[in-house]
Amino acid sequence: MTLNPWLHGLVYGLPVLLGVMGVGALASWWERKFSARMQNRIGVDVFGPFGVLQPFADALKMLQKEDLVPRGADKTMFFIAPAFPVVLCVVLLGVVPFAGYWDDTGTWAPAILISNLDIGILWVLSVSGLMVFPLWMAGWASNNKYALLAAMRTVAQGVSYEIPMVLAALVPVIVAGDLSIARMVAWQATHGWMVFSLPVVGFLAFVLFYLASLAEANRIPFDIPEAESELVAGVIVEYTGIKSGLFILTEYLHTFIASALATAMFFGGGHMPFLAGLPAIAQIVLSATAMLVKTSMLFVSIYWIRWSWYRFRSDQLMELCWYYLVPGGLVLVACTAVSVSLGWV
Amino acid sequence: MAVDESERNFEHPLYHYWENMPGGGIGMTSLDRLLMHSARHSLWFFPMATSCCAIEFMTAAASRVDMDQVGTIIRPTPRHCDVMVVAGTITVKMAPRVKKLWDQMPEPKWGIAMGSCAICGDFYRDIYSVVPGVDTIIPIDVYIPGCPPNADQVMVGLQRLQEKIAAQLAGKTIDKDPRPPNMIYPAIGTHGDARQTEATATGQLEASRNLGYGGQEHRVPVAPPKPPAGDAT
Amino acid sequence: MMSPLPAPVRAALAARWPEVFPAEGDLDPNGPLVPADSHYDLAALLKEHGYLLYVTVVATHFPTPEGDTFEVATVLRNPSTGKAFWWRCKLGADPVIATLFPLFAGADWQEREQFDLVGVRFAGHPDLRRLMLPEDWEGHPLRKSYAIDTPHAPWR
Amino acid sequence: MTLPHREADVTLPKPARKDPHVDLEKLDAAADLMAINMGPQHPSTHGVMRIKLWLDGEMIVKAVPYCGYLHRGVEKLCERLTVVQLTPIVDKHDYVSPMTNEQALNIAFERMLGLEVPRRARYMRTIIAEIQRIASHLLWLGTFTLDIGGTIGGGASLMMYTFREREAILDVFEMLTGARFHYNTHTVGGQRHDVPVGWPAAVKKMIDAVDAHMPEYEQQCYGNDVLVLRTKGVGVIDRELALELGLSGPNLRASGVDLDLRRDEPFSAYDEIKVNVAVATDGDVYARFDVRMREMHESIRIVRELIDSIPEGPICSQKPVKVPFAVKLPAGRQFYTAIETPRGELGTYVIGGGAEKGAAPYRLKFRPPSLHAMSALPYALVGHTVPDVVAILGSLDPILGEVDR
Repeated sequence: MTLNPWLHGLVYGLPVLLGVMGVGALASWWERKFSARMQNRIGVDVFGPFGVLQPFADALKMLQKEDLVPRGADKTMFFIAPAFPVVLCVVLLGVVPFAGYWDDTGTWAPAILISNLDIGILWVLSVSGLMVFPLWMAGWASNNKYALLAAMRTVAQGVSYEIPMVLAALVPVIVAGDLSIARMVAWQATHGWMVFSLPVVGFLAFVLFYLASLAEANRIPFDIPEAESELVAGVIVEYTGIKSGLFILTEYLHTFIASALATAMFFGGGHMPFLAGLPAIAQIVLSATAMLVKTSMLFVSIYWIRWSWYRFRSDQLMELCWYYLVPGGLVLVACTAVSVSLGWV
Repeated sequence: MAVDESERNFEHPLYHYWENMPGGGIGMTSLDRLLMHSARHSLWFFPMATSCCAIEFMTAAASRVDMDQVGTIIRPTPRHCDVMVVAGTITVKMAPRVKKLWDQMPEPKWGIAMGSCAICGDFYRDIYSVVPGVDTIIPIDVYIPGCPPNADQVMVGLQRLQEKIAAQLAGKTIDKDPRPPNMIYPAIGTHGDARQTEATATGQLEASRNLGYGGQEHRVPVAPPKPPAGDAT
Repeated sequence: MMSPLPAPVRAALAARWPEVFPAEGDLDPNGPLVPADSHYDLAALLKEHGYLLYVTVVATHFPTPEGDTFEVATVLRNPSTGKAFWWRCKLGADPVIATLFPLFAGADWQEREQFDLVGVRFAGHPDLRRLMLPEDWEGHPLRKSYAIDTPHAPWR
Repeated sequence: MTLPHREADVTLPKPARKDPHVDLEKLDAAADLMAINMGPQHPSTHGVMRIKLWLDGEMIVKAVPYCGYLHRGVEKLCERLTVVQLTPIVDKHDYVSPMTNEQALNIAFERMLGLEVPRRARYMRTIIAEIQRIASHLLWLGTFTLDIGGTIGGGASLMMYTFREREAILDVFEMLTGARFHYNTHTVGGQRHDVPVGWPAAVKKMIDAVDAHMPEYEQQCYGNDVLVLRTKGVGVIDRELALELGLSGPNLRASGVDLDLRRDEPFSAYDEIKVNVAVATDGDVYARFDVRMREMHESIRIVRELIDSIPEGPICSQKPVKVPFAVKLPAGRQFYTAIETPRGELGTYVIGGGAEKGAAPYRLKFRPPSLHAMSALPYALVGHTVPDVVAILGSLDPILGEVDR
C-alpha cells in the first residue's frame, strides 16, 4: 500500500505524535503521583480527578509566563535551543513499530509505524547522539556558569554513553542479521524474544542498553547534567515559561522513547503469544496494548530507580562508562558473534 | 534593581495575538477562565528560605501537609517560579539579593512573607543589621504571621493567594493586604509608598550592597538617609 | 568552666610569668590577666602542653572615663582531658593584639568576627576583613558606643 | 605592660600547614580559572551562605566561604535584655535544635551563679536534649541525602521519611511545652513546664517508632553503593587540623578525637549515666555520616534508660521564674562554659553586670559549633569537584542561624 507521502505523514504521524505528547503529559502527572506514594504523600490531587489535569495546568501557566532572555545571552541560540530536542524526539519515534500482526504469508508485519527504515537502528543511534547539541546550545547561550558546567557535563556524558549504547544495540543486530527495527521484531516473533533467545548475553545486553539509555536520558543515578542540588537546575537554569517546559517535556519523551526502543529490541516489541488466527484488526489492537504495557513497565522502573537512588559524581560516571560498560559491551558483542557463527542461536 | 516594580499589570502577548485573530474575541472569556484556573493551580514556589521558617516550610512540603496536592513545586531557580516565599529574617546584607532574585522572576509573580521576621522583623526589628519587614523591598501579596507559622498556616496562606490570583486574573481590582495587626510599620514605608520609592530612586538600596569579591569589591559610598518629608517619625 | 591546670603546665607557666601564674594558690576565676605581649607565647606554650583545641576568642569593649579599653579573652581546650582554660589580655584605646592564626587555623574566622563586631585588630592576620557585616559597613556594633538602632540607609 | 603596641612590632612564624589564603596571581596564568558563586540563595547551602569557588575545569583550586547574610545582631540585643528574657531569643540560633540552645544558655548562668538545679529538672533536660539530638540528626540526614541524591530523586524520598519521624518528635515537644518549634521551656534554675500526664508513654511510643525505622534509613544509606562511593575519602579533615579549627561534636569525633562534653564535662544528668561516644578515624564525609548515625542509636538508648526513672520533686529551684529581674549576674565576673549540642560544643562566654541594674549581661558571646565547621571549608574543599561541595557542606552540618547569629 503506497500513500501520498503527505497523507501518509498525516494518517500515521499525527496520531502517534499526539499520543506521545499525551503520554508525555500523563507521565509527568503519573510521576508526581508515583513519587508521592513512595514518600507517604498524596501528590497532586486538586486539579481534575486525582489531579490528572495538573500537567495541562502547568503547561497553560507556562504559556502565560513572561519570556525573559538574560543579559549577555546569545539570543538566537537561546531561542531555538528548546525547539530542537522536541523535534529530535519526534523524529526518533518515526522508526519505532508500535504494533504488528501475522500477515497471510505467516510473517510478522509491522502495523503502527511511520517509516520502516532499513537502517532503523543507525537512525536511532545517530539521532539520539544529536540530542546533546540542543542541551549544549542552551547551556552555552544562557550566559550562566551553572548552565555552562551542566552543558559540559551533558556533552561528556552523552558522547561517552553513546558507545555502550551502540555496543548493546549491536547484539540484536548481529543476532537478527538486520538493521531495521521492524524486521528485528519480526525475527523475535518467530525465534523468541531477544532477552531469552540468547541466554545470559541477551539479558546482559539489555541491561547495558538500559543503563546507557538512563544516562542518555539524564535520569538518576546518571542525572549529573541537571543535578539540582549542585547546579541549581542544569542547562535550563535561565529558561522561563514554556521554554523550560519544553525541556521538561523532552525528558519524559526521551525516557519513553528509550523504553519503547528497548522493548522493540529486546522484548519482542508488540509481539505476544496466542495472536495467530485472530482478525488483523484485533491482532493490531492487542499487540499495541502489549507494546504499551511492556514499555510502561520499563518506564516505571526508570522512575522507580529515579526516586530511590542517589546520583553519581561526574568522574565516577565516566569511570563506570569507560572502565566497565565499554569493555563489557565489547565482550558481549564478541560472545554474540561467536555464538551466531557457531550456529547456537 | 533595574526593574520598575510599579507596573504590576503584566499582560502576556498571548492575549494580544488571540484578540487579533479572526473571531478571537469570542473565546476570550473562556480562555481567560482557563488560564486563571491553570495559573492558580500551578504555583511554583521559590523558597527565599533564610532561617527558622525555612524548616517549617520544608515541613509544609513534607508528607504530613503535602503542599504538592495543590500542584506546587519548589524549584531552586527564580526563572521557573511564580511565587517567592520569604521565610525568615532578611538582613541588610541579604536585602539586595532578595531584590535581585525577585527581579529575576518572570511576571506574573507573587510574594508571600512567611513568619513575623519577614513581615516586620519581629524582635530583631530594632537591630542595626535587620530589615524591618521584607515588604519594604518587594511587594508582598500574602502575610502569614507566626514564629514560625505552622505548616497548616502555610497552606491557609496559599489558599488566600489563590483567591487573590483568581480575582486579579478575572480583572477585579484587589486591595493590597495590610500587615497583620500589631506588626509595626517601619519608619520607611512599605513597597509602593512614596518614601520607599524615593529611597529606591536615590540609589540607597544600591548603596547597601556588598559585592565583596576578595577585597576588590565595587564600593558605593553610603548616602546619608534623607529625612522623611512631612513625617515626624 | 575554669578547671585547675595540671601541675606540669602550671610549673611551666609559673616559670615564665611568675607574676600572673603564682606557683601556689588559685588563679583568677575570671581568667588570668596576661600582658598583651605574651598573648602569642602563652598560646604556643599551652599548645605544647596539650591544649590543642581552639575554642573561641572574645573581645569586649570597656568604656572608662580615662578612655576606651578592651579585653580579649581566648579559650583553649585540652582534648585528652576535656578541660578548658582561658586567659585575658587588656588593650588600650587602639586595640591591637597578635593573631593566633599560625598556631590555630580556626583563629582565622574567629578573629575576623571579633574585628568585625568589636574592632580589635589582630596583627599578622593574613586576611583581616569583616566577616558578618557588609564590607562597606561603618563602625563596630558591639562597642558600647554603638547604638543598637544606628541608622542605616534606607531602613532606619 | 606596654600599651598599645603596633602591628609592626609583631613578627610571627609562618604556619606549617598549607595556607588557604592562596594568592591566585601566583598560580599558573595559563590555568584560566573560572570563578563560580554558590549562594547566598542556593538549594544546597543550608540557608544563606555563599561560597566562591575558583575552578579549573570542575576541580576546585580555591574556595572562599562568606557568611553573615543572617547576621541579626543577637549579641547586641542580649546586652539590653535581662537574663530571664534571653531564653526565647537563643531559640532562634540553632533553629534545628532549639532545646539545646536554651539549655546551653541557662546552664551557663546557673554555673556562673552556682545555682542548684533540682534532680527532676536535670533528668528532664537530659531526656529533652537527647530527643532533640535525634530530631536534629534526622533533619541532617534528610538534607544530607537531599544534597547527594537530588531534590528530584532518592534523596527527597529519604527526606520525607525523616520528616515523618521528626513530626512525631515535634508532637512530643508540643505536648510538653505547648509550642511546636520555639519552646522557651528552660529557665535559670530549672524548667518552666512540668511533665504532663502521659508524656513518658508518648515519648516511649515515639522512640519505639524511631527505633523501628532506623534499619530503614541504614539500609538506604549504608546499603547504597552510590552514597558510599560519593562519601568515602572525600573532604578529609585530619586530626590536627580538626583540633586547630576548633571543630566539635560529630565533626571532631569523625576525625579521631574522643571528646564529648556529655562525658568529659557532664551537665544535667549526664553524670549519672554512661554515654558511649561514637568515634571514627577517617575524618572524611563518610566518617561524619557514620558518627551521626551511631549517635542516634545512642540517644535512643539514653532516652529509653531515663524516661522511666524521672524522679519526683520540684522542677525549678528559683521561685518567681517569670519576673524579668529575678536573676542578677555579679558585676565584672567573667565565665565560659559549654555543653554538647547535636552540632558540638555550644559555649557561652558571659560577663556579668550590664544594663537593667545588673540583670542583663554586660557581654554575651556564643561559641557556635557551626561557625567553626564552616571555617573548615577552605581546607576541605580544595582538590575536590563541584558535586563534592554539597556532600562536604552537608556532612559538616552548619546551621546558618547559629553561624551568623
